[in-house]
Amino acid sequence: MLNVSIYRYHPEQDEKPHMQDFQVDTSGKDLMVLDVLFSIKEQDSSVVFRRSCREGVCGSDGMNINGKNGLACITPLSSCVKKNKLVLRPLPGLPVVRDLVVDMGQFYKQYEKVKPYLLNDTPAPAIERLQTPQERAKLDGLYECILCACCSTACPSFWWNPDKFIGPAGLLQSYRFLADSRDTATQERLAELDDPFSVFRCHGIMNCVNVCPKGLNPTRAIGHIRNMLLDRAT
Amino acid sequence: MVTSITSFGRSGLYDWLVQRITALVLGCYTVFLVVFFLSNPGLNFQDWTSLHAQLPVRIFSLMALFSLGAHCWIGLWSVSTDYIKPFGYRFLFQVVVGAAMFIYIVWGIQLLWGF
Amino acid sequence: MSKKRPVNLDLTTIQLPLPALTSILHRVTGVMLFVGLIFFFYVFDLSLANEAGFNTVKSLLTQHFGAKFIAWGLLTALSFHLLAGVKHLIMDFGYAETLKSANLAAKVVLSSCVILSILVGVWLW
Amino acid sequence: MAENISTMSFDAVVIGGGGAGMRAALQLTEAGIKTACITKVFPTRSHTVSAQGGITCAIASDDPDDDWRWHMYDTIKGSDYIGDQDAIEYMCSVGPQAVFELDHMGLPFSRTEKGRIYQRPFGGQSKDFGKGGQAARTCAAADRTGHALLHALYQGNLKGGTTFLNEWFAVDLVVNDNKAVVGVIAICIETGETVYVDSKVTVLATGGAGRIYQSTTNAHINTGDGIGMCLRAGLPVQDMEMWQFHPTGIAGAGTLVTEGCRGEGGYLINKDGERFMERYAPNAKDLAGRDVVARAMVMEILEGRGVGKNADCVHLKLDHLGEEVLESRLPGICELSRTFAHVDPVKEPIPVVPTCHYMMGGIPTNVGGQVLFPESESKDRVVEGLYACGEVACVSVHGANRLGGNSLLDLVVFGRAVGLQVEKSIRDGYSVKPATQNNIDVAMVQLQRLNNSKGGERISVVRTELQRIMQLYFGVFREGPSMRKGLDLLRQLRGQLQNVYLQDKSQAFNTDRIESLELNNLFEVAFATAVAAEARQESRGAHARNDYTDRDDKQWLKHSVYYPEEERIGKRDVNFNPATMPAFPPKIRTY
Repeated sequence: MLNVSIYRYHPEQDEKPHMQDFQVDTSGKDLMVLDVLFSIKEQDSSVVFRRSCREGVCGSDGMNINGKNGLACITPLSSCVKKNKLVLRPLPGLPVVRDLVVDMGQFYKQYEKVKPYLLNDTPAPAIERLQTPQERAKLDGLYECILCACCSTACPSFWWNPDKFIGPAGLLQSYRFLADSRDTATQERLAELDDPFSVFRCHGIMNCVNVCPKGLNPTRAIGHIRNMLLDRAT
Repeated sequence: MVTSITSFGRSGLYDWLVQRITALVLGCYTVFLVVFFLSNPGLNFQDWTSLHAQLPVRIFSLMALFSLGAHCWIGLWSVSTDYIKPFGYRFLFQVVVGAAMFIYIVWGIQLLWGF
Repeated sequence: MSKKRPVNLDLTTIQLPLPALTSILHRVTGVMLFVGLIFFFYVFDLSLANEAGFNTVKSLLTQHFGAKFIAWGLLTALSFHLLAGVKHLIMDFGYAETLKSANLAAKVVLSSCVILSILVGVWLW
Repeated sequence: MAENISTMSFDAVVIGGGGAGMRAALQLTEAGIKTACITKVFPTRSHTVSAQGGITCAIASDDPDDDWRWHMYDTIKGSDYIGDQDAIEYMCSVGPQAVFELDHMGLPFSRTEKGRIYQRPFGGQSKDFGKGGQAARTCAAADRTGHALLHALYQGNLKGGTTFLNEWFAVDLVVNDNKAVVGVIAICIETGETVYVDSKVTVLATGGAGRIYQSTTNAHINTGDGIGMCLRAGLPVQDMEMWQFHPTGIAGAGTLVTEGCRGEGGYLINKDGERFMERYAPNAKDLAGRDVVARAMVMEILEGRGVGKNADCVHLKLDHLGEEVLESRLPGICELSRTFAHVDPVKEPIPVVPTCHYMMGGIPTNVGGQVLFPESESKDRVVEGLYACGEVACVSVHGANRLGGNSLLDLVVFGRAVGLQVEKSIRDGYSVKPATQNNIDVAMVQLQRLNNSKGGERISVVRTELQRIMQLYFGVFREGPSMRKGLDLLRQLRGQLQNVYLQDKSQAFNTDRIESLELNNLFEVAFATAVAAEARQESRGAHARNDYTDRDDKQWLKHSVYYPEEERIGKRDVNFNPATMPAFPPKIRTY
């Protein structure tokens, strides 16, 4: 039996959040954390969490698993459980709606701030806009982001200034468009970023890289943005 | 774009660059002093004052002093905006830091040129 | 429903990687040094004022335990702040931006600082 | 009787925030129509995100002479001739425009040396109407095309300023006294508030329902909500027996492994290491239609040539492609197979098994996405105010079997087409009689029964049983007697379902309530599937019967239509009238 401790908070019933313990029979199998949550929901249907694709591509079930942010559906017990104990808490730093569900509003707002869409002021051709494989390769490691918020909610700078620091996820997407050869709004994008909060709160602690379930590297992307800002200003 | 009027240069890039350049100056100054102390084990008052009487050293010290002022301000400003959320306290903290840096700089100039 | 929602931010439950430790220590030592500036300036002022002042400083730093301890503490903080600063500069040039290398860099900073603080102690005592 | 609920008003409401829904919403918003997109998950969490291999379309990048008519021929042949030829013609000819729009929106397609969109071979693709050999027509963004497409569409909508009602669940359609659809009852999941979303037109883009099966590549959210809503409103659905089993789901986990693996040169082997598809499809081999490959795999397993501990799967061999190709063309597959099969495809083959993947059937619509009510075999009536696109709709471009890469094309082409049609209709002054309180009360019945439940069966128990029945009696191979048994079991299960117990009756983010409503939808889909499968006495496309092994064009070159009120199956003519060319007549289908 696996000991599982879950962060519980129900806005209609609880003044404050508390931890609740469950016992789950894993039959010795190396289940994913999400499977464990399903067993718990069978025991107590009031336990609430988000889930969708169950294969690590939709980004619904980001949560704090034994202290580390990750996707429940692709985190095997063998990689997180210590001393037969699993502690599940909501993503840090965002307001908790109920149990493991957080209000992602602030996170999405920062994503929207970077204008995460292609801007091109030239008339669209009758076919696609051409792009060499080398130009396209610059988007690798950027476009794969699934907006699970694991990175931003593992970032102390985002905890302290969620309304001002764009955070690793937003900045990764910002760079995804800065790096796209089809985008012509580079200067406008950079101008929007040159303040003391949006980009420069990154202190390179690498927790975003540490937790990203897709193995992406926002820290490096932020470095590239900084270099572009520097290049533009000097 | 997040606007802020209390930051050093009002531009993130500018603050960042100033922080790096001042760090470099302060780092060099520290190493310079450490090397001086290590190479003068039995240091006496004359050696010490004659070092600081040289114009290049005075200019170096002055650079370090100004760097210190900027470096501290940018660093502590960012600390204050991270951890101190109520506006009043944050502003107070920034005033104290600003005043302290002003005093240090005046004090430093006075002691460098005053002896 | 209008009441304030809780936030899960109990730092004791959240794992942070080694570079996070060096980053927070960089801040802590920065604040320490800011507070310690008064000692630096006092000592500087005293030592340059006249020969008596210089000797006071010298004897304080060779005999007075409290003064020595403060000096050791500040110099340790200074060495950490300096080393972590160098790491920052290296990262600014695009090195150590993978998790592995950043962890290694953090380890190097932490262990060099321990060595330096011992050396400072030896030098002072 | 019911308490008065609050109302929100729009000109158009799109239900579903996947590829089809967002494409439709984008078209409508850009046309200046006051539109809301209701989506039960944040849009980028929709199941389109899991599509891997690509979007099939004759953009003439790989082959400059490629022709959309060749694509049309392949699609009709793939559909086993019950795809509507006017719709397929529309999809294949408009496709390139729709794909280029995606590129302009920012979709990061992989590229060729010439800078054009990279295309890979997929199953069932040919040149020159089947005479010119294998074609490479599937436009890809590595093996994350669905992800790239969904995000590009969401980004396009952000740019366009679409109103999203994120994490809102649509419960039932509101139908006015003139039998026109005038909006939907929806729950804001976060607060639990129930709202009547009043709208001139309603677009269903709720996606598939793969969760009726135990083993599926589909996300947990694929519960056929749109089908459920239609059936409860008395509207019929079409070709529901046609469920695609994807040949390569990871054994045990069910996670999808793209057909692109075989497109890039991977192949299936049995326990003897034999490339068995050479026997079943001598020409196309591993790139035959999905129904053909899935059946071949099941035959191999049934005849004892399976691999694994229980010999219940076969192997997909990729290691000969080399690490470089795998990491650049199929990085997501490498990741998934390491996570879910504990196998590194660079070194070992992946254990795979046919897994429920796609619903070819759905709500019958015309090319403009208007929902149709088939009144007889040859006569349809347009259901006023209701549109459908994407997997939930049956236009029908997939007929009895969908070709790989055609689903993404379907959703952008018809999402767009719905937008255009709705725009035209509203510009032409389409107006409706507002809903009465009674109309709203009717749509609230389901929800109220659930909210008042005081004991009975648990949701998870009923759901598990439903999935077990469907897997066992309505899988890759089907047979009359066992399907009739399955139907009986489903009828019994219906009793339990009506008595299902909602334990948690609180408001905020009550996923238990949502799952109960989803279960009702799953059941509606499953039941329609079962009735339709039992009725179609032939084997065609994905519908393979042991007791009727041949295709029967005389009786069944028809769509099946399930009428919910009588629980009966009717037939509907297949369209053989493309606008610009002669029809493709049915031929024997071999690969």
